[in-house]
Amino acid sequence: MKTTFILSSALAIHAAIVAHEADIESLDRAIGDGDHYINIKRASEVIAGMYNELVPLPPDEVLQKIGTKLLSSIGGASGVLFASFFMEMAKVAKINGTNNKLEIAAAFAAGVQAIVQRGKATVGEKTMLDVLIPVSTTFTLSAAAGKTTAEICQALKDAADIGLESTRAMIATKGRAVGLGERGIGHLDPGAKSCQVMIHAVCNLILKD
Amino acid sequence: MKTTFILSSALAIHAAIVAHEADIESLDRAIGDGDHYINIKRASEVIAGMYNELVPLPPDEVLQKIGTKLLSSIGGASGVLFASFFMEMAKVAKINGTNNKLEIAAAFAAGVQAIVQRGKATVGEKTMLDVLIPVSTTFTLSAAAGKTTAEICQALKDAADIGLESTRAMIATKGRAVGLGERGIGHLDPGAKSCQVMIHAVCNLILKD
Amino acid sequence: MKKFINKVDDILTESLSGFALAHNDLVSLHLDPNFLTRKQLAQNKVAIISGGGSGHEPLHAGYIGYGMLDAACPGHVFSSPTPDQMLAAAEAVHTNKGILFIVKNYAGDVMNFEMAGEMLAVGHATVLTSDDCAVINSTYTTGRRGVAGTVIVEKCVGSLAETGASLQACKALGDKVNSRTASIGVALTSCTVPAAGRPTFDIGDNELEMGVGIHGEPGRRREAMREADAIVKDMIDAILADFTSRNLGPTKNSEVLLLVNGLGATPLMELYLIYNTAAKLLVDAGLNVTRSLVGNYTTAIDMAGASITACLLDDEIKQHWDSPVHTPALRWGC
Amino acid sequence: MKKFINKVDDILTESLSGFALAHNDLVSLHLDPNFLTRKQLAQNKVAIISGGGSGHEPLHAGYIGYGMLDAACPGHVFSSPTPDQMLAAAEAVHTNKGILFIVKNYAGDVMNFEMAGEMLAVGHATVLTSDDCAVINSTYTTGRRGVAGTVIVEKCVGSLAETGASLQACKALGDKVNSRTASIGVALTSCTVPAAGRPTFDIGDNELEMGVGIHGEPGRRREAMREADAIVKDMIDAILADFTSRNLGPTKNSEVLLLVNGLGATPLMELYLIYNTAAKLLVDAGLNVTRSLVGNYTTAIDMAGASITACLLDDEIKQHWDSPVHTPALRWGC
Ligand SMILES: Nc1ncnc2c1ncn2[C@@H]1O[C@H](COP(=O)(O)OP(=O)(O)O)[C@@H](O)[C@H]1O
Ligand SMILES: Nc1ncnc2c1ncn2[C@@H]1O[C@H](COP(=O)(O)OP(=O)(O)O)[C@@H](O)[C@H]1O
Ligand SMILES: [Mg+2]
Ligand SMILES: [Mg+2]
Ligand SMILES: [Mg+2]
Ligand SMILES: [Mg+2]
Repeated sequence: MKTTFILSSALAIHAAIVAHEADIESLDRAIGDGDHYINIKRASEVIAGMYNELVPLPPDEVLQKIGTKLLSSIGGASGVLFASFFMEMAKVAKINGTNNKLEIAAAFAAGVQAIVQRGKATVGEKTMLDVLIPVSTTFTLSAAAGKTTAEICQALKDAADIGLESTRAMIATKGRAVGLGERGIGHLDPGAKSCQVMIHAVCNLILKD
Repeated sequence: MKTTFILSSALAIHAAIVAHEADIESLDRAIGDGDHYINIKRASEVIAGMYNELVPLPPDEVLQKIGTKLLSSIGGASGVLFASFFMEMAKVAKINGTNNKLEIAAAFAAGVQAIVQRGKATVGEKTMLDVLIPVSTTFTLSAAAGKTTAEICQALKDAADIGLESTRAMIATKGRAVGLGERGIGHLDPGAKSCQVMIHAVCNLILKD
Repeated sequence: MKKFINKVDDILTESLSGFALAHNDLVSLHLDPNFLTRKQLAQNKVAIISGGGSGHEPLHAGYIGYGMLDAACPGHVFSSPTPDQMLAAAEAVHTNKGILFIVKNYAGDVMNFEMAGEMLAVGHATVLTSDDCAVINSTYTTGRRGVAGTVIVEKCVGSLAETGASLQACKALGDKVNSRTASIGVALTSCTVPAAGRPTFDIGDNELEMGVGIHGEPGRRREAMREADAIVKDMIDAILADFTSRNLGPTKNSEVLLLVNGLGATPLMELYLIYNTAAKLLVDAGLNVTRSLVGNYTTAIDMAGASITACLLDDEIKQHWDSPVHTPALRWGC
Repeated sequence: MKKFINKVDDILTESLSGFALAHNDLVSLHLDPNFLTRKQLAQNKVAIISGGGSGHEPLHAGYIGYGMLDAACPGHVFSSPTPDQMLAAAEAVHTNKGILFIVKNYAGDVMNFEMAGEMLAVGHATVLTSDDCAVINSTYTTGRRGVAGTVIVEKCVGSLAETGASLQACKALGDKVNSRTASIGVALTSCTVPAAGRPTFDIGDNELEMGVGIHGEPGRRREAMREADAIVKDMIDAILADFTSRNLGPTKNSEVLLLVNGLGATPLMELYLIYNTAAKLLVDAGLNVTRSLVGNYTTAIDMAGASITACLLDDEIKQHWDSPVHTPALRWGC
């Protein structure tokens, strides 16, 4: 991974989150406590605000700093989970990274694994992992299969969409929506939605290049 | 005064108050604390509920019982003032009253005087007295001048209307509306309004007979 | 109107019963006529009795107990209690030292307490509280309202009475505290009198009522909603101007008690934010904020809004504010 | 949204500053990372630290002081605090006896406290509170929420810690109190997260949300508004069913602490009315209500609504509930 890639992804994510305010916000109001958009926007703003500080740094330090910063400034479930994601990616990322797909896929998988470990959830519990796990698997497999960048990006976006949509029928067994039981059925998970938005944002950025 | 006259007046007043709920209620919400209609309705209900108990009693006892009951069950400014009104009338009313106009006018004047004494207000302070004092004066004068019942009733209704309307331009210097200062200008006084409604109710009752 | 009630007519009795049940170590409830007394009646002291319309909870029944009130008479919502209530309360709690009524200055309350006083055989006096400085023009100040400052008066007088002080001394302290106290309130929403079933006044989403009364009476003016600091500045300015107009100073380093009071529906988070600004403004004005109280102490049913009260302290007032108190709503030192 | 605020981003700091100023005899505020501690740090006792999203005031900072918490970490409104806050608080207050975290059971809070725990050199343990019995189906009870019962846990554990008890003993008591406590809330209106600027959920003029969470999370069901007695009956039934399903009895004459908690915008008059009905229903069920608390103790910002909490007492819990406490929001016995 390269620092420029991380930072331009961060900016693209920030823009996409803001553009999807209405969708994301309404979901956490429906089955959570209404702050997921606020948390996620604050997080992406915080990262955007670190741009100048991060630009000269190698990718592992960038990821580590992002993770630590998120850990100490966002709070909530998503704050600590995304922080864990970045802090774990930092461990795997090479100091002088390339934009090698397998390398990035491995780092992504490590990050997702950190979320699994911290939150003790898995696919099917109506969380962000219902997007992140299938996206990660698709990424690893399609990179290994030597797919083109465009093919991979399209596959990731599709996986994210399907993963997101799968949360609609689920009864939450992790996170704040657990309290709802069956009343949550029919609503998408807010964390899954924001992850889908972020995956799209990064893939679209790559596709545009 | 006769017991039957007092009691049929009370019932007529009760009906008239309820019929004017909207007018009376909105006035105390505008320049008071919003409860004048509730107080006055509760008072007229309480009296209506005493009907069977009062029917066999002489007029002075009826007035005394009404006053005492109002004193202990209504509260607020209007409760104690109307209680004073009835308790004072009771002192003046004859045990075996007639429907003599001068006698009734004198009792009414005594009642109004009790309100003046209890509340230390006079004409021009934006209170019920802006209706009651001119009505009382008109009553005494027109009864002394030998006017017919119909003439007196009409004169009393006119005096009540004029008195009520006069409160519109006033700045309150007694009662809860004092706090408003000039903001009260343009609003009628709720106590003046309910008194005007009661005067009309009793006069109309007499005119119908 | 959405409230936790059964029948509108039963609210008061049911709520008072719950209050008496929850605090059955401290208070006794008597119904018809309604009044509450301390569980353990005090001996050989001036009996302090307050009362007023309901809807201002915890005022007054919440202040019954050691170091504060001996009895309270709750009226209907926003309607003063009636003389028979005061007479029954007086009968229940008076000792040989006389009775002090603490009455908020509203025509209805004043007249009903006056009437009770006239019927009362026992020696008595009355402290009228009139701390609300919302009304500017002094010609109208006969009608100056008693609001949250009443809590300070009740606390201090209650403390003094506990020492066995005379009726005259208790009244003098009450009058002094009142004369050194100024309050002003602001409403963001109207209250709803349950029996009326709808808000007392209409107020726009971008409006506030400056100088509102604790019964939802209109105040100084209706104005555009602004940021908290600007609102609080106007309130503190009004209080300071009131002190000045009453020749109370404030002189440099005067000590002050600052009470930020919620009107019913405003959360503590906002009350503390108001306190933060108010305290700083008082300090900027050269005052020394040495006593504080923040919370819902004199409410207007379910109104969103707050009032600010400042009381200029002296050694006597400080001593009686600090002394132990043990009531359902105010407790310290024991 | 009409609130007493300046900039939405400054609410927390300004409110905390006001809180620290108003209670500068009791607490010290540290900013960035945000935490509050007792003014006089305690010696030689287990340090009790709690924390959680803001918006539940007086929880948790209002419970800092003798006999209760040593420190509290406030997060953003409805967002758990972050590990650096807990670490800084731990650093400030720990003695040689270890640290007990009291954490309401929400994914965000649990994970952030866990992370802090992993980074912490000092010995520590955690009590997770999970008193909310709104969710019926036991398959979901991993997510059972911590609500107003947390106050009882903090009070009792705080009392035990004051005696010099071990970390293990404090944790055991906290777990025990939690295991004997059940709560359920009901909302009449939504709360409004200031940064969101609009109500979290829509609710009709004739609806209530039964089993609502203290963050406005949906509850058991949306239902038609009814009279208070009927609402309270459903709540007490839910609590009793929860006790039964946890094999806690209730047996005849079990003593119970009844807490009727306002969610922010519901006046005391209604809370006492609820208390009245709730207490009677518990007595009807053969229980003995011997301890009470009524007021705003664990709020949901500005929500109109209330929760009922019952804690099955034993001698140990009673002793620690009754012992002296001196905090901004809870004070007795000293
Ligand atoms: N244990 C968990 N594992 C993975 N994701 C989780 C877990 N708990 C919560 N989440 C995710 O976090 C999202 C909520 O985030 P957010 O609203 O920011 O935090 P909070 O729930 O603390 O208010 C949920 O929609 C869900 O996707
Ligand atoms: N001192 C007074 N003298 C005469 N009438 C008064 C006085 N004070 C108040 N009133 C009358 O009482 C009316 C208000 O009555 P009400 O709303 O029932 O009582 P409250 O003001 O206690 O809520 C006013 O509109 C006014 O007419
Ligand atoms: Mg959330
Ligand atoms: Mg009125
Ligand atoms: Mg009234
Ligand atoms: Mg949250």
